[in-house]
Order: sequence, then C-alpha cells, then structure tokens
Amino acid sequence: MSNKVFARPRALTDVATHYCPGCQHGIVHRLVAEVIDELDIQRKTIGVVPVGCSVLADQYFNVDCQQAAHGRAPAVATGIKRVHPDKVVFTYQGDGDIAAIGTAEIVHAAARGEKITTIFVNNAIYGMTGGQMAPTTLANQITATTPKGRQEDSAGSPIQLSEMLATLRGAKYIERVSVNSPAQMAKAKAAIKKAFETQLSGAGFAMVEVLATCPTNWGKTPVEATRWLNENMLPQFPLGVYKNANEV
Amino acid sequence: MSNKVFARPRALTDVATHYCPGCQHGIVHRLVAEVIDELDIQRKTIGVVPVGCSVLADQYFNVDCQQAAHGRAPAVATGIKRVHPDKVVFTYQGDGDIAAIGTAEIVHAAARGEKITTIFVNNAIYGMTGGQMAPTTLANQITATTPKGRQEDSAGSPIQLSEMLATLRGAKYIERVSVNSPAQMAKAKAAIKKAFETQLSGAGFAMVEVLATCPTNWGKTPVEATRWLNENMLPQFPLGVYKNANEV
Amino acid sequence: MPKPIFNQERCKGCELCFSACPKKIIAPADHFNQKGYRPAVCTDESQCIGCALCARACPDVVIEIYA
Amino acid sequence: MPKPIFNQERCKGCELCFSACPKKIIAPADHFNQKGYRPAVCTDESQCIGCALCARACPDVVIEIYA
Amino acid sequence: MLEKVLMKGNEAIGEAAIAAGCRYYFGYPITPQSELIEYMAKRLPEVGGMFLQAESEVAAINMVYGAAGAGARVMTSSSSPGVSLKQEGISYIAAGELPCVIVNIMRGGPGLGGIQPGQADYFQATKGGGHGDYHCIVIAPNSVQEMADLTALAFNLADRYRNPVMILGDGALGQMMEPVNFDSCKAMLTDKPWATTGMGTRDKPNSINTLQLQPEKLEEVNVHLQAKYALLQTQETRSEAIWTDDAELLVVAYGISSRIALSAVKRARDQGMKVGLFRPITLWPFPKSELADAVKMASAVLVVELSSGQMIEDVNLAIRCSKQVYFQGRTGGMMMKSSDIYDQILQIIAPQGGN
Amino acid sequence: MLEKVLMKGNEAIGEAAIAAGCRYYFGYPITPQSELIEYMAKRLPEVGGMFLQAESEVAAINMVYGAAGAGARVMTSSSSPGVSLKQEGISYIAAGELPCVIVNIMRGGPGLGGIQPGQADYFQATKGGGHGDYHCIVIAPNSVQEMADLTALAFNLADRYRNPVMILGDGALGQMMEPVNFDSCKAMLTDKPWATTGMGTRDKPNSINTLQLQPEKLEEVNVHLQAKYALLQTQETRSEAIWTDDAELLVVAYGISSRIALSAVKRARDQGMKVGLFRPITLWPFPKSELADAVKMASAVLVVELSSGQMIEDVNLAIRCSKQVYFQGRTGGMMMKSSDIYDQILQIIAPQGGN
Amino acid sequence: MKHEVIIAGFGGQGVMVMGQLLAYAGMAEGKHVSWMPSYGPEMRGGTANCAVIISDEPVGDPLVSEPTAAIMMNSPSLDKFWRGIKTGGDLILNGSLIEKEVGRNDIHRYRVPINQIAVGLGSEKMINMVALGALLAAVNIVSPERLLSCFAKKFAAKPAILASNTAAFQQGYDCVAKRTL
Amino acid sequence: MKHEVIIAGFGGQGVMVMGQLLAYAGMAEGKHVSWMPSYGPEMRGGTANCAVIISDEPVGDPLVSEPTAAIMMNSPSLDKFWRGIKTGGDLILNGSLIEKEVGRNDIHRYRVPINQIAVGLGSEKMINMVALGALLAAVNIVSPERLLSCFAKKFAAKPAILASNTAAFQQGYDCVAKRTL
Ligand SMILES: Cc1ncc(C[n+]2csc(CCOP(=O)(O)OP(=O)(O)O)c2C)c(N)n1
Ligand SMILES: Cc1ncc(C[n+]2csc(CCOP(=O)(O)OP(=O)(O)O)c2C)c(N)n1
Ligand code: SF4
Ligand code: SF4
Ligand code: SF4
Ligand code: SF4
Ligand code: SF4
Ligand code: SF4
Ligand SMILES: [Mg+2]
Ligand SMILES: [Mg+2]
Repeated sequence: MSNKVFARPRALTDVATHYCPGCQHGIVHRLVAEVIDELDIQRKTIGVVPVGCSVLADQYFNVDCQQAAHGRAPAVATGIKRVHPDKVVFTYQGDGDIAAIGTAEIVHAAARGEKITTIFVNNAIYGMTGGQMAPTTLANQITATTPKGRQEDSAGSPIQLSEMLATLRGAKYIERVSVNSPAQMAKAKAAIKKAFETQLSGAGFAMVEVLATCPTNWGKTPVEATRWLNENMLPQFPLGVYKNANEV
Repeated sequence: MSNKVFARPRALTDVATHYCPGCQHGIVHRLVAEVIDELDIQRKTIGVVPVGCSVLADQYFNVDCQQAAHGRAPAVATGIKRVHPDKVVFTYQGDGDIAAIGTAEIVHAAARGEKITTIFVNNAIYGMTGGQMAPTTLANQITATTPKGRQEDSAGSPIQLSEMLATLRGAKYIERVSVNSPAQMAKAKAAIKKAFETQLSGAGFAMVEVLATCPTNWGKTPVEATRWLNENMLPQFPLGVYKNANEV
Repeated sequence: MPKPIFNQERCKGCELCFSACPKKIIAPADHFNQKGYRPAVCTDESQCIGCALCARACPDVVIEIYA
Repeated sequence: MPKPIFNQERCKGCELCFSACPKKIIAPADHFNQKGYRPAVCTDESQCIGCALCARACPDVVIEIYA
Repeated sequence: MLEKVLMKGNEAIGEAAIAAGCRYYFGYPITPQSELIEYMAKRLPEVGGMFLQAESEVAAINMVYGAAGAGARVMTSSSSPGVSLKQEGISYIAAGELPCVIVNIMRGGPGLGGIQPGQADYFQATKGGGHGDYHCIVIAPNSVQEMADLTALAFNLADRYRNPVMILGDGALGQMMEPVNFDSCKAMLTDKPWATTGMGTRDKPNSINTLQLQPEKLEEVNVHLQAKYALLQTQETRSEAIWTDDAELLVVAYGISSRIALSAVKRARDQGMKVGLFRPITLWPFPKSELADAVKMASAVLVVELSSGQMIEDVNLAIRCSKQVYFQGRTGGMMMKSSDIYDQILQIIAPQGGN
Repeated sequence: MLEKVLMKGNEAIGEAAIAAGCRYYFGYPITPQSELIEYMAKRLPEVGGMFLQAESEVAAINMVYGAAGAGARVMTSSSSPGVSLKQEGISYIAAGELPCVIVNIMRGGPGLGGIQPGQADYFQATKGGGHGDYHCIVIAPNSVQEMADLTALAFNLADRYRNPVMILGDGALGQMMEPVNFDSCKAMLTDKPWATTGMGTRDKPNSINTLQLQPEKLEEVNVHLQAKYALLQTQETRSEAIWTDDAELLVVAYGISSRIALSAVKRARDQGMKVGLFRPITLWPFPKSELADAVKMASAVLVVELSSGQMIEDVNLAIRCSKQVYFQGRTGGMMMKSSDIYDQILQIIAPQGGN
Repeated sequence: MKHEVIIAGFGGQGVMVMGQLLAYAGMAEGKHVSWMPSYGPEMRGGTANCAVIISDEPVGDPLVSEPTAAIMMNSPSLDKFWRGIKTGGDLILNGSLIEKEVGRNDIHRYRVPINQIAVGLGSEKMINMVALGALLAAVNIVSPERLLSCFAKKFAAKPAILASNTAAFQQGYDCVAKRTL
Repeated sequence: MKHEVIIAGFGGQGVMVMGQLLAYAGMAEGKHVSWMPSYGPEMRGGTANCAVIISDEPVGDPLVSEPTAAIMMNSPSLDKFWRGIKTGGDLILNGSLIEKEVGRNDIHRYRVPINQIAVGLGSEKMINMVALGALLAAVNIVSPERLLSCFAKKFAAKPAILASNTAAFQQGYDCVAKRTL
C-alpha cells in the first residue's frame, strides 16, 4: 500500500485504551509518544503513571513504566532518576493526583530541580472515582462532592499549579497548553518536547499542564466538552509559558 | 511599686521556656501574645502548635491549644475552625513542619482561604532534631545532612513559601518579617496583628513568615546568629508584604 | 490518492473527528462495532485531502492516513 | 525613675539585651543561676531611661520595666 | 416506626451519622466508599452541618483530630490504601483520647490492589496499624441496617470512652442496597470539658498534646490507656451466636463473610448437621469469652474471611488453641460462595465420606 | 579480620548497608534515628552513592519504591510516627515485590509520644500496618554488631525474595555504642531482569503496577505472595536459644529487651534456677517451631517486651497456648531493669516463697 | 420462595435502576430484599450489572452466582452470565441487540426485541420497563401492579412519563405472556 | 570484673566524649564495652549523661541504674544519680560547681576542683581529662596509659593538645591518688 502519512507512534503499544469516548487522555498519550519517538528515547525512557484514569497507561506507553501510589509519582520518579541519571524519566498525573494529595511531592520535585518531566492533565475533576471535586475544579462547578457548585468560601479556590510551581528556582520549564484543536495540539506537543529537552539538557524540572476534557464526569458529549473547556477553563487557567529558565 | 511600662503579656503563661539561649522562638511567642492581648481575644483563641522546637508552646501560650502531628497544623486548625467559626485559630510552625512534610496542608489551607492565621518561623534548619537541612536551608549552608553544604543540584533550592502561597487566591495576607532588632520586631508585630485581623474580618487565610535564628544548630552565639541572619537569610528571603488582598 | 483508514473496532464514536475534517466527509456508520458504538467512516474517500486533521483529533488513534 | 527588673532565674545569658541597651548598662553577673548561666544585670540603674529595648530584645521575657 | 427505605450501605452510614449528631465530616474520595463522602456533601449542609473534602487522607484524619479535639462529633471515611495513610493520625487521636468515627470500606489489596470487596485490613484495624500501644474500637456490621445502627453506636462509644471507633465494612456492604430505617440511631451526647473551644470563662486553658518527653509520664499515659482498653474488653464486646449451643462445628465469620457463611450454615442445619455460626461484631475488643463459650461443644472451628487469614489468630487465642481450626479465605476482591463454605463444612464434618 | 570500631547502632546500620552494596538512601530526620540519615549523608557520596533527604516519610518510601523498582539496593529509615506514615508505601512495595530495607528505630508511643526506646510497633511491623495481606521480613538485632550483620542479611534477603525487609530496632540500640566490625557484611547481588531500567535491548517494556482490576487476577497475586510467605516461614526463621534444653521457665524477648532479660536469666542460672532464654531474631517469619521446641521442657513462659504486650500473641500461637504465659512490659520509653525480670523469674519459679 | 435475579447490560441502559425498582417492589410486598451492583471504573462504556434478591427469609449472601432469573440487555452480558442460570430459570434476552442463540434447553428463554419495542413507543429510554414487563410475565417475582406503583412513586416528580412507561411495561409483559415473541 | 560508670554534667561539658574515651580504652584492653548516652532535645542546656560498661563478659543490659563508679560534673546531675551508686562504689564530684555534701558513707567520695584545675592549666576545655584522671586514680577501670594512648589516637589530628591534656589527666589523677583533695 502507499505511504502512511499519519500513523500510530512507536512509543504507543497497540492496545485499546479503557478511556471513555472522547476523553482527551488519549490525545495527550499520543503527543507524549510522538515526542518520545521524535527524540528517539523510547529505549531509555521510564514512565511513572499515577492513580487516576491513566492508572493503566503503563499498558499504553511502549516504554518501561512504574505505577505510583496516589500523588507520589514525583517521588517515585525521583527514586528512579537518582538511580538512572542517564535515563529519561517522566510522570503522567491528573489534577487530583498532582495538586491535591500529591502537592508536597510535586512542589519538592520542582524545588529540588529534579531532572524529570511531568505531564499534568488538568480536567478539573476526579475522573476515575466518578467526578468529585478536584483542586482545579472551577468556582461554582458542580461535581459529586459540590452538588451546589464549588463554593469558594468553604471549598476553596482552584489552584493554578503552573503559576505556583513557577515560583520555585528548581523549576526550569513550565507551560500550560490545551489540546482542543489540532493547532493547540501542535503547541502542546512542542511544549512537551521542550519539557523533555529540559530534562535531556540536565537543566532541571519541567512540567507541561495540559487542560483536558472529561466528558463523562462533566456530563457532556465530547464535542460539548471541548466547548465547555474553552469557555470555562481557559479564563481560569490561561495558556502560556510560566517558566523558561533554560536555553533549550 | 511604680507602673510597669513593659511587662509579660497576659497571653503568655508564667512558665520558663525550654528554648536555647537566644533562640528567637521566644521573641515570636511574645509578639503573638502581645497581639492576642491587644486584640483582646485570649479567651476565644485556639492555638495549634507543631512538631518542632515549639512543640511545647501550648505550655507557653495562655490560650487553648492543640499540638498537631508534624506538618499537619493547618489541617488540625481547619478542623477546629470549621467547628468554631467564631473563634480565632492560629498555627505556629517551623520551616520543616510547614514547608517540607506539611507542604500540602499549608498550600491547601491557603487555597481554601481557610480563616486561620499562620505564624511561620523560618530558621533555615531543623532545630528540634538537631540541625538537619530544612526546605529553607540556604544554598551551600552546612547542616547535619548537608555536611559539605547544601548542593542545589542534588538537594534542591530553598523554598520561598511566602512567594509561593501568594499565588493562591484564598491567601489574603502574607508578609515576611524578621525580629533581629526592636524596629523589626515592631514591624513583625504589626504584621502579626494584620494577620489576625484578616481572620477576624473573615477575609481568608493569612500568614506571617518570621525569619529567626537557631544559634544552637547554626553553631553560633545568639549575637553572631543575628548577624548571620541579616547577611545570609535576608538576600534569599526578602522582607515585605507578598499579599494584601483585604482592606484591613 | 490520500486515504483515511479507520480501525473500526477501536472507534468509540466520540465524533471528535467529524468536525475536525475540513471536508466534512466523516460520519457514523450504520452498524455497531463489538463495543456497541457506531464507528466513524469516511463517506467519500475521493474528497480526502490527506490533511490528517481527523487522525490528530482522534483520542483513540483509530485513524491512519495513507498518502 | 525607670528601672529594669531582671527575673534572674529565667535568664539564659544570651547577651541579646546587652547590645540592645542604648546606655550599655547591662552585663553578666558574677554569679551563676540555678541553670548555670551568668544572669544579666543592670550595672547602673540610675542611667536607665526606661526605653524597654532590653526587654524587647530578650527572648525569655526576663526583664520588666517599671516607670 | 419510620418507614424503611432502600439504601446503599455507604449512604446508610452517612444518614445514621447525622442521626447520631455528627455534623462534621472530612474525607477524600476513593472507591468503593465514595457514595459516603458524596452523601455527606449533600446532606450535611441540609442539617446545618459542615462538609469538607480534604486534600488527602492525611489531611482528613488530622482535620478530624482538630475537630474532635474542639469537641465535635466528627467522622471520616476511606478505603484500604487511604486508611493506611491515616495511621499516624489515628495513633495521635488514640493517644489524645479524642472521640471520632473512622470508616474503612475495605477493598482487595495489597498495594493499589483492586476495588472489589476485601477483609484484609483486619490486622491493621484491630492490632494498630499505627505506632505504639493503642486500640481503636473496631465494629463490623454485616447488613445495611447494621451499617446504620452500629454507626450510631460508634459515635456514642467514641464519646463515652474518648476513643476513636472504626467501622470496618467492605465494598459489598458499602455498595449494596437493603431496606433500612434509622429508628434506633440516637445521639447520646456527653459533656466535653476537656475540649479546646477557646478558654471562654474557664480559668485555665485546655491543651491537647500527645508529647511526653518524660518517659515516666508517657508510661502513665500508657497505663491509663491500657486500663481503658481492659475496661472496654469487659464492657463492650458484641457478638452474635447462631445455633452454637449444640454446634459440633463452629463457623466464625464477620461482616459480609458472615452472611455468606450463614447461608451455608443454614443449609447444613437443614441437612441435620450440628453447625453453628459465631459472629464477632466488635473486632476489637474481640469477644473472647463469648467465643470461648460458643465453642465449648464444638470439636472443630472453621474461620471464614476475605483474607489470607487474619482474624483466625484472634480466634485461636480466644479458644486457647483448644480445637482444630480450619480456614476458608478468598482474596483480591473475590468472594467465596456459600456453596464453597457448605462443601468445606461437609468435608470437616464427614471427612471419611468418599464416593 | 577488620579491627573493631566503637560505633552507634544507627551508624553501624549505615556502614553495613554500604558494605552490603546499598548505594541509595532516602529518608527524613527523626529522633532517635537521625544519626543514621546523617551518616548516610556523609558516607554515601564518599562511595559514589546517592543520598537524598526527602520532604517527608511518605515521599521517602515512595522514592524507595521508585529506586527499588529501578533495580537499586536502597534503604530508608525512620522512627515510629514516621514509619506509620510509610504504611501505604510499604504495602505497595510488598505488592510490587520490590526489594528494599526499611529501618524503624522505635520510640515510645502512641501519638507523638516520646523519644526514648520502645518496642510497641511490633504489631505494625509483623502483622502489616498497611492494608491488605502482605508481610515484610522483620529482623530484630540486639547488639550493634547485629545491627551490622543483620542489615547486610536484610539486603540479601530482600533481593533473594523480592520482598521489603524491616530492621526493627529501638532508641537504645540506635544510640548506644559498641565495638563492631563489618567482616561478614557482604553483598550477594542478584539479577533483576524485571527492573525498570529503560527498555534498552529488551524487546518488551517492564512494568511495575500493583493494580489488578480483575479480582481473579488480584487473587492470583495474593496466592503467589502467600506461597512466598509460606516458603519464608520454612526457610528464613532465625532465633537464638540459650539454656533452653532443660529450662523449666522460658523467657522470651527480642532486641534490647533480650539483653536485659539475658542478664536476669544468667543471674537466675547462677542461683541454680532452670531458666532459659529464647530470642526471636526474625519477628516475621516468627520462629514458631523453634520456639515450640524450646518450650518443650518448660512449664511456664515469661515474655518481656517494651510494650503492653504484642509479641506475646505470637508466642501463645507458636506454643499453641500450651503453657502458662506471664508478661513483663514497660512502656513510654521506660526500660525494665534486669533485676525486675529476675524478681519476676523468682516469683514464677518459687511462688510459694514468702519472706 | 427466593428469587435471585441478575440484570446486565451496557452502562447507559439503566440496568441499575431496573434492579432497584424490582427491589423496591419486593420490599413493598413485605419481602426481604437486597440489591448489589457491579461497580468501579470498568463500568464506563463496559458492562454493568446488578443482583437482586427477593426472598421470604432474610437475605444471606447478597451475591448471586446462580440466578433464578436474568435479564440480559446485550451480548457481552449474555456471554458472562448464561452459563450460571439455574436449571428451570428464566432468561429475558434483548433480541434487539443479541443475535446469538443460547445453547441451554433447561431454562426458559424469552427473546424480546426490547429496543425496538421502546423505540416503537417513542423513546429508547423505556427499554427498562419493557424488560421488567417481560421478566414479570415470565416469572412472578412481584406483582406487576406493585412494580408500576413503585415506578410511579420513584418518579413522582415526573408524572408525565408514567403513562408511556406503563405502556412499555405492558408491551414487554404481553410479549412474553401472550407469547408474541 | 564489671565496671558500670555514669558520667553526667551540662551539655557542653563533654561528658559524652569522656565516656567514649573510657569505652575505647576498655575495648583496647580487650574488654567487652558499651556506651549508652542520654539523648533528645532536653539535652540542650539541660543535663547530659552517658553510661559506660567495661566488663570481662559480654554486656547484657547497656543501661546502668546502679553504677559502680560515677563522675558528676554539676549539681543537677548529682541530684539525679547519687542515690543509685552501688555500695563500695566510687564517686568523683566536680567540686568547682558542686557545693552540697553527699549523705552516703558507704561509697568513696572524691571532691575534685575540676574546673579550677583545668583553668589553672590554661583551658576549661580540659575538664574532661581532669575528671578521667581522677576516676582512674580512684578505681582501676583501665590503665591510665591506655586511656592516654586512646586520647592520642582519637585526637591524632590535633597533636598539639596532647601534652596539655596529659597534664590535665595527671593532675586529676594525682589529686585523687595523692589525696591532694
Ligand atoms: C490513597 C488513595 N486515595 C484515594 C484514591 C482514590 N482515587 C483514585 S483516582 C483518584 C483521583 C483521580 O483524579 P485525577 O488525579 O484528577 O485523575 P483523572 O482520573 O481525573 O485523570 C482518587 C481520589 C486512591 N486510589 N488512593
Ligand atoms: C512524622 C514525623 N517525622 C519527623 C519527626 C521528627 N521531627 C521533629 S521536629 C522536626 C523538624 C523541626 O524543624 P522545624 O519545623 O524547622 O522546627 P524548628 O525546630 O526548627 O523550630 C522533625 C523532622 C516527627 N516528630 N514526626
Ligand atoms: S472519566 Fe473522564 S478522565 Fe476518566 S476516562 Fe472517562 S472521560 Fe477520561
Ligand atoms: S535548637 Fe534552635 S530553634 Fe530549637 S530551641 Fe534551640 S535555638 Fe531555638
Ligand atoms: S485526512 Fe483530512 S480530509 Fe481526509 S478524512 Fe481526514 S480530516 Fe478529512
Ligand atoms: S475521533 Fe476516533 S474514536 Fe472518535 S469517532 Fe472519530 S474515529 Fe471514532
Ligand atoms: S530600659 Fe533601656 S536604658 Fe534601661 S536598661 Fe533597658 S535598654 Fe537600657
Ligand atoms: S536577653 Fe534575656 S535571657 Fe538574654 S541575657 Fe538578656 S536577660 Fe538574659
Ligand atoms: Mg482529573
Ligand atoms: Mg526550623
């Protein structure tokens, strides 16, 4: 047959994911895999997957992987990277994982300038456990644990993790992206690539925060969900580079 | 006898502290107590003391107190404040307590806009356990666990907690002060007062970071220690107001 | 001639590729796949320009594009 | 006449009050207290201006100032 | 009598807690107990209570410590991995003698494990997964109605003894619906003069501090706690004994396993076999003397657990290893069938029978 | 033979770990084990190893998980409250069958407690303070020399069985100095083809994941673990028996208590009393059959622990409750004196004796 | 008498609510009842099922491994459960989505075009009631009236849907009762 | 033979090092030894002590509740330990800081002006060696030569201090040996 101009990246296994229809975890997976392919680091990459909907991502990424306890992926990645400083270690985490239970671990990985790359998928909700409030849930957003919408006075305000981590000296590259359109995906992929390059150059910690949909727990069709993200998440979570302290 | 123009505040018990000679924990205690006196809130204040050198501060503050597990003072204070929203709840924490093991708890107390007041005593070291590295230990500072000085590349860079928490919407008042001279003490006291007033007004979370000496674990005389603080800590931890989101 | 190939059993019918296609030549099939979704199909391959926007939009890497 | 009163048994001899005093009238005593420190004492009360800077400098609230 | 409603076990715990005067809840989502946190999120504000989703299980248990110390009736809940994270906090709460209720809706372990029902946290709950000599009162319901009744009991015991109480359920009990009413769920409130409420008119501050640098003093604390535990052992054991009087084989099981076991025991009785069921309701204090009584006529014991064998140790200790003790366990979220238990009963009672 | 040096127990663990090939350490300071973390901070860089002070005990144990999964010989250490925080992580490590060494230098509890020696984390260590059915191998040295020897053993066992090993010491053993050498501390290295090192030339990725959503599969994992534990029970128990052959009274104690007990037992022997000492060295697997053997001639047993009574349950189970078992315990950081034990030996052996 | 029912299908087919309705009705008839769902993330998109027990005696084991009756709304569910059904038991098959045959002659099999019937009545949402009607025609677990009154009670807030759902129930019922299969 | 020694004083007085030197010397003489410190934050400013056992047999209990010999460097330490000393035991008292009498005639008491001697020799830092000299004159735990050679070894990096510390040791020794108390 003729040439493939778009094909499954090698760093993805040929396994059907368990994600819901339209879930953008799948897109983020593919972008990470494409970057791994392009940087030709598949055989020296070790992934750390979280507790969250992407808990089975070790079956999808075609690289060595460890699954970490809820929130502890940065600590697990630190353990791996310290043993194999010449390998490429990345974590893949949801908003509950990274910005609730795992707050201390990500702050300190960043503060240490740990030479790892973090892919943070912010869908403003706890996907896996069925749609409870996340630290990034928007004000007044209805979730299973904020049935009348998140009341900021009692349940708090969304954490802007990229902005927060950017205050740390060890954080060398931080960008927030979205994957709601092919154009945004291209930007997202470029950001992910920079984040891996930051690690490869030995500069320090890098994170890409990817805004993503959770159609199931938002109670929306995948297409509606992308619209909701644009209209509601973008104002609270402005896209952009929050830290770029290296010459990558 | 004639009038007392300077006397022990009522909100301090008449108990000798266990602190080392010249330890500034004592000064911070007195300033907090003076503010409690001035605001006349002694009978409705509940303190939460940490694990750290100030673990016995419940014996020194003449108010109801709970001692919290290492790092968890903000969570304990949250529990208390939610039960008694009309009372005044403050935490008193060291740098290890608040910025290492307790990172998640302080970030989320701030993000929630928890109506508590946090007094954070930053002495750049683990005092109680005998002088190990703290998250605020300076680059190249020698400690029991950084015998050749803190190597930023491996042991990380100091966390500037005030700057970091200021990124959170729920944080309403954040200031960094020092108590190295009577003039600085006056400023520190004013900051502490503002932090309590922020709580009294119901605005949200407030924190005062107090730079302080640990002569014992710095291996210096108290007088030398004050000098070391000025020369070394101030450049890394600039004094000032990092958040003032209320009209107190 | 460019051509999109759909791995139908992988399709979850999310419809994200429909709107991504500039030629609007993707639509649900009449039949269900094993998972119970109506898989996406190309209604008119001759119009395909091989831009791969559908493939990029697909979270499940259902689509490969041949040039 | 202003006067600093030292609660000598509480003093830890840290010397922070020495330099705080504008009149430099605070110095270590000759004797030890129970804790084994040489407590701070005022060497010349007549010079005291009651500024309370010594008291503020003391981490152990050893000093009270009477006016 | 209030009409019975059909409810999930998880929700029944929530409603019973509210009936028992609980107005504060701090928790973190985890399957298979999330219905409880979600129920509290909805219901507590309706009754003037306060719900807070904590940033983690560690934060939640420490919020409970604070709220309990401040005098509230307060609850948290989680499932196995989340409960492991609470162990330091539970040790503090026990040391501080703070009353609260902690729910563990167990799932298969170890590690991340699975989300199907399990009973493999028995040791953690009863022996103390945290450090030091302490005990939670541990209560194991076996129906949705008991989820309600024993939750109310839990709050009352917690206050009476100033001790944390753990409700040890499992994914099946949490998820299943059964008819339930809340008639017997009453709040028996006690004074808490020790609570940190702000001094108010008191002349001395209250303080809650589990540190005792003087070992002599810390030993006194321990002696005091042990005396309380001894009292609990004599006063607060609870159990159910079915057909134990003449039982030659005694089946011992708790929680969901006890229901499955009961079906098998019934069937065996129907077949004329002298089989009984002993069900510990309090797992700590373990109903030692009740079990020792129940086992008197038996020549063998069969312990049934959704674990590799944990309660079996307490069974052996309670009966002083005086009988042959058999075990049937499933793990990883698998459940035994009552027919499996029946088969083992047959084998034990009539081991000679071949075909 | 290398010359003996005078060292603290905490430091001896560190040096032995290095001799046994440990090159990675993640920990968090806590009294009374801080000398160990400080020792590693100083020594590891000297031998080309890597030391990292983690932000918490939770982070430390998860760094250990990562490093162990990546194939390293790795250690962490803490004391009681800090070890409670590690329980979730330990359950994950056991579930993932990752080899590592975890040190608990126990202090008085519960809660923040105190910093003086204790042995009240026995249950936590041996029964699993975390969730699910798992076990650490638990080793209890009783001298600085054993702190060294058994640390090396711990690393070798961990790798051989792909299992976490816990060294259970206490503040006294950690702080005291005794002469020690490291002659017998050898690294027996094993291949780790399962480790996540990056695929390199492998054709399939390695993955470490303790999740099994299918209960059937998770049960298989549990069955596999239990088979390993059964093997450990037959192969790896260790104990010391002193004058047990003809002992009418058997004293059972481990760790620091066993030394104090030995002084008392010696004194009683000098007085012609038939008293022996049994010392479990592995607390899990517990040396059941060895103890059952040792107790044969005895009519009574005296268990001595720095707790309110924890190992005593395993003693009773091992001897099938066949003897009268007495207990002597101190808590909160207090230590019994050998004369107290001697007095109780006297009382048990000659209860008739008046004054 | 003890009925042990398994209802299984896709996540969105409302099998959980079906089971709950059955349990409510049993409870209203003074029976002992339990309802036990499958749960967890694998439900999403995948299959969901629940086990309902309605019995004269207190319910012991809430799990059902050998159902006396079953509703299978789709193929994967059928694959999972068909072997376990008790001899003499009743099986309602959703003929609209299931093509294969069930190779057991020792059970009563009813192939009901559930989706078609519901769509015919105006909305696929009513597949539940069609299925329950069919079930209660095949085996007398609770009375049809009781089930309908429980439906009315449960959806008291939406009286509009009662009539159409009653019709759906009736058509499912008739389909089996009158052997209009 | 079994010596059980307690050495106690202020945190800064070097009592820990004193005990370690003694233990080193015992070890060098082929004895079984253990050294056990008091530890914890209460040490700061407060009192510190260590227990040293030097014995012909393996050391059982490393704690010492009834010392055969003791060095008490200050009053609070004396208050804590004087009652426990074994009958016939030896007690070195730092006369420079302790004024009170010890009401026991069943032990040997040696009041040595430790600080004065050290200051007289040029530095208060040498109080350790004065005290150890006094102790070894009172009771033959290890030979003075062995102790001094252990000191030399331990402080091999600072040969300058050996002579003055040897002198301090000797003065402490003489003070007891020659009863120049
Ligand atoms: C210690 C612990 N607490 C809680 C859970 C339950 N849990 C699993 S995933 C999850 C949150 C997932 O949300 P997020 O991290 O945002 O990932 P998403 O599923 O949205 O991608 C929680 C709370 C757990 N497995 N372990
Ligand atoms: C869970 C736990 N980990 C560790 C400790 C030991 N610990 C006690 S205080 C402390 C650090 C104290 O440092 P900091 O918070 O800076 O307070 P400081 O003493 O300097 O005022 C540590 C690590 C503990 N008690 N509990
Ligand atoms: S629940 Fe949400 S995040 Fe999880 S797989 Fe489904 S859509 Fe994706
Ligand atoms: S150790 Fe440091 S912080 Fe602690 S009391 Fe002493 S001087 Fe203060
Ligand atoms: S490649 Fe482009 S034109 Fe062709 S089907 Fe896909 S989106 Fe449409
Ligand atoms: S985007 Fe992919 S999964 Fe979604 S409908 Fe198109 S081909 Fe199917
Ligand atoms: S009051 Fe002022 S002048 Fe008087 S002693 Fe104190 S500092 Fe000196
Ligand atoms: S500042 Fe206070 S403690 Fe320090 S020397 Fe002066 S009086 Fe004494
Ligand atoms: Mg999420
Ligand atoms: Mg500090």
